[in-house]
Amino acid sequence: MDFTLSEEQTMIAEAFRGQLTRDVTLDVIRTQAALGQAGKSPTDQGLWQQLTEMGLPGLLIDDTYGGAGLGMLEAVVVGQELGRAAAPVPFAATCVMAPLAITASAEVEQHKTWLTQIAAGEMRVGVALGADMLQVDSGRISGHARFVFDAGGATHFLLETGGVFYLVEAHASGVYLTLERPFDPLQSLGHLALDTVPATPLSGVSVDRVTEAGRIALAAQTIGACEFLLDASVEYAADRVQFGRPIGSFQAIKHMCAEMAAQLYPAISLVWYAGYVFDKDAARSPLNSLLAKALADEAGRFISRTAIEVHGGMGYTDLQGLHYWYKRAAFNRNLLGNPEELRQDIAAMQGI
Amino acid sequence: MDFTLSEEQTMIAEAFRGQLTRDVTLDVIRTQAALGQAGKSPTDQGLWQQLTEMGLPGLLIDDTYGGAGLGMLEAVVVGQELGRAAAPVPFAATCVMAPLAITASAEVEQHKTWLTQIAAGEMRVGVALGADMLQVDSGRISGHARFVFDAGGATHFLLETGGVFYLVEAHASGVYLTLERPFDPLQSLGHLALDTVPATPLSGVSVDRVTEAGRIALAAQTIGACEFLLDASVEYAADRVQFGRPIGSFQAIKHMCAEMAAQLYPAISLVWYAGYVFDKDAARSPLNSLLAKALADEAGRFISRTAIEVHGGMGYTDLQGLHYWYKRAAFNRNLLGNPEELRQDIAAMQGI
Amino acid sequence: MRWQKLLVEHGYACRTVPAEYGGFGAEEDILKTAIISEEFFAADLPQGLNSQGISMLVPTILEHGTEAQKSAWIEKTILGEVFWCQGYSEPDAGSDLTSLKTAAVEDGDDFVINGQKIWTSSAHIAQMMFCLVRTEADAPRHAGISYMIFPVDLPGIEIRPLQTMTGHPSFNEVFLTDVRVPKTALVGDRGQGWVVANSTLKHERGMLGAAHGLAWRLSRLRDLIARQKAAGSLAMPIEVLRDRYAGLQARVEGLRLHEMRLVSMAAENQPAGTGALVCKLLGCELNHQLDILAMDLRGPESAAYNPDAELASDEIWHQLSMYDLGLIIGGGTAQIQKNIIAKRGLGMPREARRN
Amino acid sequence: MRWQKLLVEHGYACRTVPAEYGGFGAEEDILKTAIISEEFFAADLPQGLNSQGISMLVPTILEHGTEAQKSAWIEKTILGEVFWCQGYSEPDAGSDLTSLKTAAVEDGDDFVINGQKIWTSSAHIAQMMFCLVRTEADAPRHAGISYMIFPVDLPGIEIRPLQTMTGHPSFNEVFLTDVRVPKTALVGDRGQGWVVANSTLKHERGMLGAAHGLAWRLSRLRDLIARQKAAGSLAMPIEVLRDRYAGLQARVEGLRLHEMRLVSMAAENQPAGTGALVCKLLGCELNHQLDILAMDLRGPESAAYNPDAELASDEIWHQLSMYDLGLIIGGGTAQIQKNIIAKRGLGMPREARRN
Repeated sequence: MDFTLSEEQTMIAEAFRGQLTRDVTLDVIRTQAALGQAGKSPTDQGLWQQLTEMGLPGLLIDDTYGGAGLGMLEAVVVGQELGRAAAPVPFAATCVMAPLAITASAEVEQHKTWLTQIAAGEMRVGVALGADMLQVDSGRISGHARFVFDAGGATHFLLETGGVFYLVEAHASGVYLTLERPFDPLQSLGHLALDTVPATPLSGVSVDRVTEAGRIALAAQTIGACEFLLDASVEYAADRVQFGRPIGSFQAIKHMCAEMAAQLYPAISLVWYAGYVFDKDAARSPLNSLLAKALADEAGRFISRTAIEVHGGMGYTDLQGLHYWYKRAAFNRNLLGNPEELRQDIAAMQGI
Repeated sequence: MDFTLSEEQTMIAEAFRGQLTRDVTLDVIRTQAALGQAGKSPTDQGLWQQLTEMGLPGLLIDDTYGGAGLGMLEAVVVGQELGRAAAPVPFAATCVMAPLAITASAEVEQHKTWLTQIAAGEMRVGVALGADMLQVDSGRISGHARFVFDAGGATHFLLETGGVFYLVEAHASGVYLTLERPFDPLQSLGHLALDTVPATPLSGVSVDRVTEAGRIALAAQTIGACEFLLDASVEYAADRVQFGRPIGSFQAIKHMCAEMAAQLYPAISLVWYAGYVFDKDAARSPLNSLLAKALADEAGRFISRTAIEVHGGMGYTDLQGLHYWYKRAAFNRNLLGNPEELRQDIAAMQGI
Repeated sequence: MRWQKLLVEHGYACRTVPAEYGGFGAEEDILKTAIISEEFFAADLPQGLNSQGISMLVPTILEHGTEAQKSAWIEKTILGEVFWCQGYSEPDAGSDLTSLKTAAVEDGDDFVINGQKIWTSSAHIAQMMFCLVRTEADAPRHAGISYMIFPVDLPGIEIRPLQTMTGHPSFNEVFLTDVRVPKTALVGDRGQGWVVANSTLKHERGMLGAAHGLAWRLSRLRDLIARQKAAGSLAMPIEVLRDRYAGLQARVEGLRLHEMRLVSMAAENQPAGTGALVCKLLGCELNHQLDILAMDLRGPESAAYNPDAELASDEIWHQLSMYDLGLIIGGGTAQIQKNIIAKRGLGMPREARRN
Repeated sequence: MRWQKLLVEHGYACRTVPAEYGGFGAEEDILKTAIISEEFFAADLPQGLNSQGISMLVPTILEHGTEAQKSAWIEKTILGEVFWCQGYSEPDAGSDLTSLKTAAVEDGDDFVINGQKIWTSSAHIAQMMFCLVRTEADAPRHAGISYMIFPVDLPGIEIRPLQTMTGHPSFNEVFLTDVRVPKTALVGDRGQGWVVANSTLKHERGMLGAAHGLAWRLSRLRDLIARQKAAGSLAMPIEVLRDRYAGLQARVEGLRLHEMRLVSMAAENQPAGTGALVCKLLGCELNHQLDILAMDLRGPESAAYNPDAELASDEIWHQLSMYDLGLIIGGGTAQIQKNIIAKRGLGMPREARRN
């Protein structure tokens, strides 16, 4: 691996950044967050349409099915931009975990239909892993699943129980979805109740691989949010005047920003590398994805808190909207294992 | 409890501080440290004599036997002064643990002889707890004991094995003492090999109580060392000029000192309280002594490192001698349980 | 209200307010105050109102107010019949109050006030405001600031809730446009507002504030752990959790005893020195750390958020964590606190000033 | 020495030094340098000398030296036949080198030097010194500083070992009394010493330095844990240990990959920006944290100290922890590093200067 981004990867990042900077204003964020807070889907449909045209949901899907056929590192780079923008669109489940799971399944007919629909932005998939309150009987699934990612506006749900993935249609009878009020009001989290709903099993899909991919996708968004928070802090500190000079001229504020930078850079490199390794060196991917999410989560906690502190009272209000990025980092931390859990796995994996 | 020191306690502290300020110069420290580093006893005999006259070894010994008959809080206050001075004299074992153990033993004749000798500064006792490589047979003890505190210059050793304390004479035949090179070269730590040495058992002494007392005594020295390190840092920062002004005028240095103060004050209060509770509320003492040592150890690590940083390169050399206090805090941290072990006990004790 | 009246009558609240103004008239005795506070906490009894009016306005009026001001406001305030809000901070004067701009211009027997205040908590439920305004436009920094009290329903006063990260508008912006107040609104002399406002600080009970909230959080946390252990749903490894819990407990216990020591010192008229200055910094940080431990414990449950959660619910921790982060910033950020500890407490040299 | 000669001949060390001065004469290729470094590390082969002479003096002479200086010193230095020590810091010029006082006064064809240097590592084994002195007494700050090279056995030079907290005199004080050096000792122009010294910095390999030491510590630590687990003598609870180990491993791995990214960026001539500035801060801190974890693991064993411990021994951690604390301070304290990150990297406004 060349340890920095290729020209193509940089172009992808810049294209998404340009689009997101134009479209995801603080007004858009507030409007969609109000929906999310009310337990509705926070996805901005117009934005989703735009990003679909840029290839967002098809990033990891083979070009035979209308996707871009790119790799996890490209998905990381895009996820980072989504995090930087606090974009109100689904990502980890719909654009990463579901396409990978379906691609990995043995039934090629499934590939064709579903992947084509996902790449076209028409099929949106909420995903739940380790849903152990589900039972499957003669092709029908019943029970409960909590913490279903990207559940708002989903047309399908991909549910893993007992090591097997099942796809169900969101509009089938017997599907009851309640959206939680998520801590990040721009992402969505659902609670599903299922009553003998027809379910299509996917065979041969590795739960571990899908989990790794999900962790990397969450970490990518978190480091993107951190980049924004650092930039915003440096900028605010240059503008805000107290005691007759910009607060950024005070050593305390300077050092807070320096520490944010020091935590951010290694986390970015590690998350990129986890994306690279996921495709290129599957044997090292389990460890690397754990390390990457654990580090990104901790950087996220430190940087988001410190950014609020640099902004003082203004960071605590909604006036600058900083808390949306704070909440993205905190939300991601709690899903697919918090750092305390991940670190135990890291150590155990190495026989410690 | 009045949560601050009584007039008498303040007077004791001031008396010891005065004496130690006069006698424990950096030259004295260097001379004694050279002995300690060479694996010899670092005790300054003249100082020990002086402090004995002020009542140091008899602090906790009943006045019937020539002691001062004071309590653990007074011992804490004195230990704090010894730590503040980095004094090259034994404390935790000889002045706290041994007198308490002997006082608690059922045989009054032992009290009389030994306590009188300890109070007179003539009997110095190295102590080892949990020495599980010892066997006792027909009144004679054999085997090994590591980490014997205050072993240098000891006339006797008090060894606990299997819940029972035994006193042996240092000069008895079959006693082989090797002094370690201790990290704090002003304290001493020994390794004992014993070959059928006559041993007097002490009956009815609680190992837990002696352990609690030892922890409190170590914590007292640590907070004293921290007080010194903070004072020295503030003073150095006022004197040292770089970039045309005293480094103490830089916010970074200011905030480092402020954080030291913020960690120091609660640790002092908690250690004082542990001393008070040890005598006045034995049921709460196990928890309080754990909390006090855990907090003092962490304050010690943070404050000693930060003090070295404030002093820059000068802190790293022997020119200011700051490292003697750094080493006292680090040495104490490792004995009678480091904070990681203590915190597990704290939680377990409360059913967590 | 009745409870408050009972408390005041028996000297359990506002005990040092003179009887002529509706108080108990006791001598200042910080030790007794602390004991009462501990006992009420231990018995789980509400300790009566602790509004900004009682903690800040009443002592200020007692020290600097006119007889008319004392008679008019003290009794009503301590009985909870009148609520006050504070108008100190402005958008450009947060940590640095000396740069406040809200101006009061003399006009006959009145002042006419124009400007904007921010972080005005409880302005929406208050009847009265105590406020710092600039009466001498040209005076530098501290000079030229005056302390005034007036009703918040005067013409020209607009109160707008300020949305915060918790989802609750716990603060307000207050816009003042040609607000006319009589000169009798001044507390203390004109231009002495800085001195008047700062004199309140020594009455602040903040010193004793931290320990109860921390103890409450610790006990909630212990309860949460027990329930999660029982349900097998701990989201972090047990020893790591033990380690963090016990480490925080030691720090909380240290702070609690340190505060008790400060009370003892005050009771003996010993100067508190640096020790008194570290409490806010530590208390706020520890609250936040305890909140965060609870969130980590709850794992994926913490991905959901209920802004209307009850205080007794497990869903409250997120909100507390943000509220406590706000307190780390509010009333002097942690950085300002450290400056104060270093300068006032440790006597370290002042920073270079602007050229 | 022979190993070093072999390495240099095959271009595994000092590869960019021109062949005429005894080097391999390769183009600068930071990627190849990094690969060689990684391979040597993986194969556990010594990577040849990495003295201050090779890393700092040689590139400086190559850029600013006279032909005579190049011929005289470069080959001898890279082959390890001549060792150098650095004379930059002084007792009153630590973080702030512009305030250095050691003066070189012109006297015929010579300069006569008087002053004191400190933190001069390996002065006791060096034959030569590169040094910053003030040649223009009245010039302010940077101006008037010159860069000179001279033997350390000249009359008037006294080297005194400086005792440190580790118990090892790894640094020296160098006293210069009427030391006479010829004008040919100047490297670059008189008064340009600041520029000459700073130009070395861009050649510094520090960028790649951290990862190897960190990886070595991690692997030592893993080995220590395994042995302690086997012996049942872990001095801290296993999950707490796991948590700290894994957290540090993630940070080390992040820094390693970040450094590789910087190498890639340099290879593509991309500016490194802020990213390059965080390495020293992180590397030093992580080393210290790993040392401390090992000490905590050893529990009561860490109460003993052997200042003469072998690097391969478990007794080494104490010494490393102190040495690494020294590195946190040395070559710009962590505070200075943060200033640099904020100012040069993030472009934050400069501090208020003294009145």
